[in-house]
Amino acid sequence: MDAKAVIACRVAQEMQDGFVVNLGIGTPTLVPNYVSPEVHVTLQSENGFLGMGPLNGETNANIVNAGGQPCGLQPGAAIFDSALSFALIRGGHVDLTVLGGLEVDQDGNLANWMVPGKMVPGMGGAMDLVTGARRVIVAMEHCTRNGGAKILERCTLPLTACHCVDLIVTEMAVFRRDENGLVLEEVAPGVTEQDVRRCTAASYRVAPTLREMNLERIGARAIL
Amino acid sequence: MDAKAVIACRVAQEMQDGFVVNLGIGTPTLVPNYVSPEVHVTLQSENGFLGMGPLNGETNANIVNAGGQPCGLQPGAAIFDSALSFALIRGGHVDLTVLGGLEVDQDGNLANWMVPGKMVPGMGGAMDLVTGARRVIVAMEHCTRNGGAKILERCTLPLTACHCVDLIVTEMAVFRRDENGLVLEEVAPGVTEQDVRRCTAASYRVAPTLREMNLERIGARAIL
Amino acid sequence: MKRIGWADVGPLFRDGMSVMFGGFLGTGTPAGIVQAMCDADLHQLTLIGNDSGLPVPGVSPLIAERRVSRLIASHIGTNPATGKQMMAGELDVELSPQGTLIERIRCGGSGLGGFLTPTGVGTVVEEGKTRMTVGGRDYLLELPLRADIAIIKAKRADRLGNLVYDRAARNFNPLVAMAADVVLVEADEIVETGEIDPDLVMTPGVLVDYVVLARSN
Amino acid sequence: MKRIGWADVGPLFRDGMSVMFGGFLGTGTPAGIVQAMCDADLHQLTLIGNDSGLPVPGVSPLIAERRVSRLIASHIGTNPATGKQMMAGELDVELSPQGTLIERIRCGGSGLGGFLTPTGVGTVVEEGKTRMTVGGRDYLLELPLRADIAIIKAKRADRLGNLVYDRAARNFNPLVAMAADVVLVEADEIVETGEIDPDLVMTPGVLVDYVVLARSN
Repeated sequence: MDAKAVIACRVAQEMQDGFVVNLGIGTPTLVPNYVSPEVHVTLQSENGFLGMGPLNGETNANIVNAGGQPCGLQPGAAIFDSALSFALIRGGHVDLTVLGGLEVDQDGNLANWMVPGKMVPGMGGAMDLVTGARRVIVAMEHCTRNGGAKILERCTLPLTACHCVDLIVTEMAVFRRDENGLVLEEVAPGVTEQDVRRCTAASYRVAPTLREMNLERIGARAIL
Repeated sequence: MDAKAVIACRVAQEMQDGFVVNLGIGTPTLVPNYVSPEVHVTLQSENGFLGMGPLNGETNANIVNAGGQPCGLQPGAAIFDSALSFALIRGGHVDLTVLGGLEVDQDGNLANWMVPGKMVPGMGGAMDLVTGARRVIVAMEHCTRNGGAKILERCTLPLTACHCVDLIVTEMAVFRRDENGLVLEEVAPGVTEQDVRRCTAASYRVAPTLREMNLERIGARAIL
Repeated sequence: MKRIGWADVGPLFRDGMSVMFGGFLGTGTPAGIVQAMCDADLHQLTLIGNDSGLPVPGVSPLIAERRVSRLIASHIGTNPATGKQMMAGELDVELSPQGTLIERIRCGGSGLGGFLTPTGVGTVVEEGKTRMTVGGRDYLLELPLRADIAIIKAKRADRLGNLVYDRAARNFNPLVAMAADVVLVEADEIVETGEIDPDLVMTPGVLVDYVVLARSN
Repeated sequence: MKRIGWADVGPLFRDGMSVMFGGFLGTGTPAGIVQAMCDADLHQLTLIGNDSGLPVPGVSPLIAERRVSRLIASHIGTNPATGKQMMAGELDVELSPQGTLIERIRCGGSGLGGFLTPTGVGTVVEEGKTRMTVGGRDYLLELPLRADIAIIKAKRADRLGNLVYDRAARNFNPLVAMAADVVLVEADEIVETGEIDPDLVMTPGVLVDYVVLARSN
């Protein structure tokens, strides 16, 4: 089972009808593929519009997403300048943002924008998004390529923001953060609580209602 | 000779081609009548547009000046919200503002928005205008109705802003303010330096080039 | 966005609410909503907006009927009833310079904690505020404003709530639309989604909760 | 506004100038002006804008030709040359969160002395900045940005310099147009005064000093 698909499929279940959502580049952009057709969300693109949609027909050089890639506009889209775009983001007018992560720690701190000496791309809009959006989901693979933990007691990389993460979705597990720290709420099919423990370097509680992730829509999508 | 006409006619000579100008209510609104036809200024209205013009033809309930009165739009006018309007004003994008005054003092302080216990209309946009416009002209009658001085050593009424006035134009005189204080530069036809001295309670210097106000265009207008 | 009828407007309000309104001397203020608020017999309202109305009525009916206990505005001079109630101690008025007021509203809607403005330095506006020197110039720290509900006048709304304003009736409206928990719009026209070009939307529909069609329609 | 030809563009610039540009990953950046700047053999420029270009070139030719000694941006990851020059100590890069960067530019154009944002609190962005607590929440005081010249890409300009932008090419352009001493616009089309409805003007012409017609026209 493709890790990215599992993550996107599970994140899609967090979408609620009417939500304004900003999706970071990478895995988060796969999320719309798995959203139930009854749930209508409006996608915000931080380069300046609401109502981002898939490319439909010809590309327009001036209709690009925040990764600079051609995209489409939904009927009823609205375009604006960057100051208004970030006024919307910081002002709590975005219900949910989904971003990738390099590290998340048990206090909900997130590091996802630089690796000193190696990768300094800049934070772009990430710091504003995780600070301003009403809800922040980190969607990332559970471990590094070398098998190291990314969910830590304390982030080692420069932070994107403090205490900002509400939900962590990986291909192994779902952690919710409450005022006391992280709570393991779901494990992927075939993954045990012990598997998660082995791959996670943070303290966390296990929810009494611990359950298996619902990945039905992965199948639904495979059929399409 | 009508005091308001003298003031407006003299202020009109301060307009330069290409200037963006905001005119306060009252006497300042008469200024455009006296501006030379070779000098094109763009009038800003702080309720949200550039390119204010005289009423031409029918009134539109949504095209009103900052006094709430119907006005017109020049070709090439631009309309915007109040945040941009005051960004323009505070940001130095307005070359000149002309406002009335209750008191001006020798340090260039202006009081023109309230008389405690009597008149508390609110400052509206006046404080922003005199703080942000590149040049501030106070256009007012030289004395109060009771003959009291309005150009003072120190303002007694609550201030609109400190050190903001660049030029004072009355029906008797023109004072320029430099870093050392007020300088009497012009007197109206038939007014002597002594007349001005008697009606002015501020210290000021007399310019070695003291001259008579040029009011030719009052005549020109009378002919029209 | 939910399209509602006039009967649904009054119940959106409660006594003691803070209400932010668009409009400049009444132009751009939603007259039908103001009337519905009067009809709903509301009391102890806080109003936040540029002025208290007139020559176009604006919010002046709410002042006249003494529904307002607190007003934050830049100008009250065109509506003598406001000054009279203020002098009599019946109405608490906070005056804010117009540029500062609209920027405080923008701040409240933009997730900012305040801003530094040179306007008001050395005047009574400075009282109770922090003065800061940055780059050799003095500024006042002004704080954000938000409200429980915003009332907006638009020329046109689509079914998603995207708004277009007409001429100088725009003024405070687009900013007020960002700074309240609930946003209620009176529109002269409601069109199908897609009829407003995305480049020409002045307030994105995601900011709008309710739209009511203006009565003259 | 003065309409100029391409030969007049280069002479508007000088070595060491600060140049603010519109555009997001190159979309909305005036490519012709960037080319004219390369041709003018300028050096030691400071660039201020969202990013250093690519996939659309944007300002990347200026980086590639090493005309830039300082860059203030939110993102440089799409243009590897920027990181390489930065690591080699040839290019000084100040990274600012995107929302903070655009607000600093707005501040610079609006006569404000700074603003309080929650973005960056507790991160390296906080270094050297004042942290303030307002209403129980922590904020950073961020300061205004201005430049000697702004370069803008517009879809349409009229003869007074009123501008309209196309789709997502708007981005930083309207803000950059307010925050520089000289504003230079590359427009795809120049129309007669009055052909742009006043309600649809996105940047008022009084902000614009020079307009040059884009070469593809």
